[in-house]
Amino acid sequence: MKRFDSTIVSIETVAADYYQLSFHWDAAAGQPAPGAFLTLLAGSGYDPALRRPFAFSAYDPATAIASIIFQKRGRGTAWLAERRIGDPLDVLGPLGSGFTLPPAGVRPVLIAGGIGLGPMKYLAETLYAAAAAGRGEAPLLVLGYRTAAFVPHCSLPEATVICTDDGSQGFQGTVSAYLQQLHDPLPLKYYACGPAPMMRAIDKLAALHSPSWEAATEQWMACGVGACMGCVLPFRDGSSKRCCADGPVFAGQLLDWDRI
Amino acid sequence: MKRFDSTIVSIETVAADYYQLSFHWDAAAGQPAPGAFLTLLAGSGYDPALRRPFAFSAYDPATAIASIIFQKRGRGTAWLAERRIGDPLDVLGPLGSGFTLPPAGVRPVLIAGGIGLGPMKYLAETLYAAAAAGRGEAPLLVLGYRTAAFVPHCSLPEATVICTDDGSQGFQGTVSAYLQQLHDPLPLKYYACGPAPMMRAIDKLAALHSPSWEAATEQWMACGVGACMGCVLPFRDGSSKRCCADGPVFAGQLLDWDRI
Amino acid sequence: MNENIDMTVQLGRLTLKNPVGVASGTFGYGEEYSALLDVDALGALYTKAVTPEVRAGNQSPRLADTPAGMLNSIGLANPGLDSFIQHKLPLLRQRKCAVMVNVAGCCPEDYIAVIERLEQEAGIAGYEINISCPNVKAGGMALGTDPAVVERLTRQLSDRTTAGGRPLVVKLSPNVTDICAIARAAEAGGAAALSCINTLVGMVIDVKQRRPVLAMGSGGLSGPAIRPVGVACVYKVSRAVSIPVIGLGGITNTDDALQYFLAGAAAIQVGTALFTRPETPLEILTGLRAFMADNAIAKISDLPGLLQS
Amino acid sequence: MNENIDMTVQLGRLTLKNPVGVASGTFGYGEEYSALLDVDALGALYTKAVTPEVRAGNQSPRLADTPAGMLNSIGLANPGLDSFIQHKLPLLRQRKCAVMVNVAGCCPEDYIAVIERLEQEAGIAGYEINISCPNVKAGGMALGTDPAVVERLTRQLSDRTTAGGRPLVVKLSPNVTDICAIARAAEAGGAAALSCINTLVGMVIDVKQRRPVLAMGSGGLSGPAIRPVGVACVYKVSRAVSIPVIGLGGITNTDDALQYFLAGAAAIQVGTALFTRPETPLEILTGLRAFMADNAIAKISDLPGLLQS
Ligand SMILES: Cc1cc2nc3c(=O)[nH]c(=O)nc-3n(C[C@H](O)[C@H](O)[C@H](O)COP(=O)(O)OP(=O)(O)OC[C@H]3O[C@@H](n4cnc5c(N)ncnc54)[C@H](O)[C@@H]3O)c2cc1C
Ligand SMILES: Cc1cc2nc3c(=O)[nH]c(=O)nc-3n(C[C@H](O)[C@H](O)[C@H](O)COP(=O)(O)OP(=O)(O)OC[C@H]3O[C@@H](n4cnc5c(N)ncnc54)[C@H](O)[C@@H]3O)c2cc1C
Ligand SMILES: Cc1cc2nc3c(=O)[nH]c(=O)nc-3n(C[C@H](O)[C@H](O)[C@H](O)COP(=O)(O)O)c2cc1C
Ligand SMILES: Cc1cc2nc3c(=O)[nH]c(=O)nc-3n(C[C@H](O)[C@H](O)[C@H](O)COP(=O)(O)O)c2cc1C
Ligand code: FES
Ligand code: FES
Repeated sequence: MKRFDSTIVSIETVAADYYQLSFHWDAAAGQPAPGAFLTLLAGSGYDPALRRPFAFSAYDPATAIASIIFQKRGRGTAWLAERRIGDPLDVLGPLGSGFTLPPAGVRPVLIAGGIGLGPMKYLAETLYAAAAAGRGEAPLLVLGYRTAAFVPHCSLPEATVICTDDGSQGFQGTVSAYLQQLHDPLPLKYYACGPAPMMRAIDKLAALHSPSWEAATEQWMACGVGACMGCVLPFRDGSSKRCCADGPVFAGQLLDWDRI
Repeated sequence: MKRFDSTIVSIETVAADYYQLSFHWDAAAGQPAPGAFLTLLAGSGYDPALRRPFAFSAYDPATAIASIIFQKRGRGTAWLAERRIGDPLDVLGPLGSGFTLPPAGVRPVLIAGGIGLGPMKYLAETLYAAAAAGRGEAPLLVLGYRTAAFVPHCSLPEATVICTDDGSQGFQGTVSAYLQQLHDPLPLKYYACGPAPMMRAIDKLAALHSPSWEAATEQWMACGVGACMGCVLPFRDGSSKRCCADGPVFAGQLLDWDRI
Repeated sequence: MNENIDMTVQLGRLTLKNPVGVASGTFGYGEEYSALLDVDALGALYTKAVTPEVRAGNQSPRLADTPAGMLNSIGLANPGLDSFIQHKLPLLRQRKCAVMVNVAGCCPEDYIAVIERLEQEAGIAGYEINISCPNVKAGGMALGTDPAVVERLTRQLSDRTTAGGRPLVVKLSPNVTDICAIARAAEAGGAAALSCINTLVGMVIDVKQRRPVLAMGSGGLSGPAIRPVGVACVYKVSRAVSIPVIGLGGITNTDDALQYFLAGAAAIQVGTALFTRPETPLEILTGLRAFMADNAIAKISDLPGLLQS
Repeated sequence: MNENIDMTVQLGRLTLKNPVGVASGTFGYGEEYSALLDVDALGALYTKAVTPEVRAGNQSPRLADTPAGMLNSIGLANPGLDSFIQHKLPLLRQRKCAVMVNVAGCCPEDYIAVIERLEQEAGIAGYEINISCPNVKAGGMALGTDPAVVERLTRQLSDRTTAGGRPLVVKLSPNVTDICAIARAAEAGGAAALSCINTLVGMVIDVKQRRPVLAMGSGGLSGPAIRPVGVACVYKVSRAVSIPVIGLGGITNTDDALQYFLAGAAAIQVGTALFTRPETPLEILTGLRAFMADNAIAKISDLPGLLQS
């Protein structure tokens, strides 16, 4: 974990209002795992004062280049979207715990909606590489969009299933609808990241198909390192945990999705 | 007077921490006179919230390109210094009253220190053009700097006198020292813009050599149009006037320089 | 634009044609900005303070830049009551927007003098009583912080304005322990509406020169920086009283204005944002209409009811 | 770096090795940030609040972004006194900076319980009494706004700490009409120092969702936006009392810190700026030393005297 001044290597649009941003990583900060995140200063002064958190969408140890995929939503991401190659970038990370890999013989099913794409893409690529090296099963990546126009045109693993609500590309229907009809000889383990309604639906399906699953969560953050207690999420047992330091990846079945 | 979205045509360093910035002028705003100013948004959001005032250093009616010369001092001018050709610029102007031209047979002596260069350069070029057209006398432009390294390398009228404290370029001494030994067959009229200590010195000299003179003044501004009463300057008769709307050019002998 | 949208706001017996006003002290007496925006399109114009006597205001510098905001220590610089009537009112009378005269002073007699005299003049829609100016030691601050004093002053003034039908708007300061107590006191004294908030007390020190940037030392903090404070005050005050609350403090765009309406405001004012972008009030007016059309909201007065809790 | 510069600060009988601390609630109990800055180099570490019982704090969302600042409604989320002593204090004891425990509660008994118990534990340099937390209805706000209550509480606590020699620092809220009255009350009650300021009350409304961003509705405003308010408070308070004042609110760099020292502060704390740039406190420490060396200032305690007026 380190705060450092980086430089932008590339920035490109991958779908309407979605950007892929790559920048130099400081090896002294440690290697980011799939599911971990970083925070960026999203302005040139102290407005905004709060850093913005993003999940890693890729990390290449050979070149020490890290990437995120982000959506333009408010003033911070609007500022980021205007950056150009060579611009400075104030980076803090890696932060948070990553995903745990599934036991042998279990099929990892990676489910992403919206800005959930980044962490799932990184996890998928990591699992593919592991499977290719004989460690674990190849993952299945399931992505949900409203319509074909929103499907990002960045490199995706071959076995990716695209679901569109209107059927304009891939499977017609939601990711849940796809998962409901999915048949796999192997037991499944869900990994999911996406908007709250999707996560609630996944939680219901997981009870049937993947009793233990992993959710990459989001919560407004200030420190990002566990100090401010700002980012807690509610759990079914009534407790709460910090998204940044205790997560952002949690056992999905433990979270109280009705209160998120 | 108009607020409009402009585009930067050029931006270049003219001395250590001094920049010359040119941008498209909206003709519907009206033509800026020497001594008038404009305000710029010096950030991308509302931090800073206050626009920054700058005097025109040039205006070319043929191309409708306006220029300023500014010094990097704080956060607003630091932001401006990072702009590039083609970047947008939020402009409001022209504001304030300009200089009045001297009567025939009177030599205009234009004195500038530091950021006073911009308005004096514009006035000098206007007076040269007028003199060339047979209206009025050619001006004498006197610029003061600590040392040669600070002398701006932008185009300057031929008859410009550079004074340096250390004598590394031109006349050795302050502008006041130069003015004290200046001999001209014509009666003089001073026009001055610069830091307060210089203006106080000019005021003393003017009492001897230019009983009526014109000062381009500065004061922190909020509205720039006369509405907020924020920018008043003290006068010898005990009254006060708004720098932005009643000035920024005032009869120098009326201002209370000891309280500025 | 949907013509069926009702943008009118009721302040006592006064109807404002729309809820967007410009804040006292940031718009002079309406002359200076007329080249930059259509003053007649505003719902209301709140003038710079008027006091019985001419006032030069404080020493310069009177302005300082702060993070996402500014400080001012103008003081109550104004030409005085007579000159206001002679030189400013004639032009103001021709405006098609409601002219709300901001009234200030050092003691209750000052306020009474201004109001009694202005009650005889045509072309004024109402009064905004500045009991909260943090800049004049003898006046504003002391008057605006004690509920009993506020109630008495408001009653003295409302006794003199009720017959004429011009609403008395009392402008509240956030620099108090319990703004709701002051709000209730003003309501009890007969205020037709409240405006909320005036500036916060602040100071900036010039580290190089080793002295406060403002000649006065401290001044009033305004602009986006204080918007969360203003929204919180409007939320509390609008629940503490049953008269309309006019929200202001750091409004720069339609979303900011909507925050105030959802918090409970009946109308809003734009101050510091005029300095950044003079066209802001009219952009907000357009934005509010568009928001209401898109969300099928018929009346601006429906907005406060839409807040979920 | 000039080794003759005296950076020490005296708070009652406690000497801080330098004037730069980290603010309560922004630095946890000193563990989380240790990878990002050298905690031992700080002058003081003010812990997150400690209450007698464990507290979960408020519902999420507890944070909101504001212009040049932020809102928080963490509440007094903390593991409680026993767990603090068992799990947090052992690590804190090993720190080479002064550990100031921030104490909070709902009633005087809560504060007394925490202090009496902690007086028996080694490794604590002093206490910061949070009478000003605007988030817990029953506690902070009510206690910190009445001078008589503040004086009584401070006396009850100072009676229990004076023998041990640990200074009692009372932390003031800016959400009051007269902060100097509260400051004088704390001084009269035996406070060794004051810290100034806690957050301002603020609210942000999510216009799309039509509800406050914070689950609690309102929260505490901090960051650069409030710096002018903090500087003004320190200026006033340091002139109203003769005990040291610790300044905080929106400090992001050496110049901001110098504003507070020139305003009258004996020491400072960095809060929200840690979130933006974690290394801020140590950069300020280096910057202060450089400023003092450049200006031939021998003691940090000389700074307040340098303000021109
Ligand atoms: C651990 C973590 C990982 C994330 N990974 C990604 C990612 O890979 N790609 C991506 O595009 N986004 C990601 N986000 C969300 C991203 O941080 C926000 O979209 C961003 O901060 C918005 O900033 P803004 O200034 O543009 O928007 P603002 O103007 O601040 O807000 C715009 C909208 O975004 C929401 N928002 C802002 N910050 C957060 C937040 N921290 N968590 C949830 N909602 C927020 C607000 O509620 C608001 O509706 C992640 C968030 C977290 C906590
Ligand atoms: C009518 C007028 C014409 C001007 N013309 C020019 C010009 O042609 N070229 C140029 O470089 N500058 C000019 N200035 C000054 C210029 O406006 C300031 O340097 C600029 O606003 C500083 O902004 P900043 O954010 O960089 O500095 P800040 O961080 O805001 O301040 C840095 C320093 O600049 C001083 N300063 C800031 N604003 C003003 C101001 N309005 N008046 C006086 N001092 C100020 C502050 O006291 C401070 O010491 C003019 C000012 C006025 C009022
Ligand atoms: C330069 C300036 C002058 C002001 N003068 C007055 C005044 O005379 N009377 C008054 O009631 N409020 C005055 N105010 C306060 C504003 O009307 C308003 O309450 C405050 O600035 C908050 O709104 P804003 O953030 O939109 O500016 C003044 C504010 C500024 C910035
Ligand atoms: C997330 C957060 C939590 C806080 N928790 C506490 C607390 O527990 N006790 C306390 O006295 N102050 C608390 N504060 C207030 C800060 O200590 C400080 O007074 C305030 O934030 C102003 O300083 P700043 O602008 O540098 O952050 C908290 C502030 C923040 C931002
Ligand atoms: S963001 Fe501070 S604890 Fe998670
Ligand atoms: S800047 Fe507002 S009156 Fe001059």
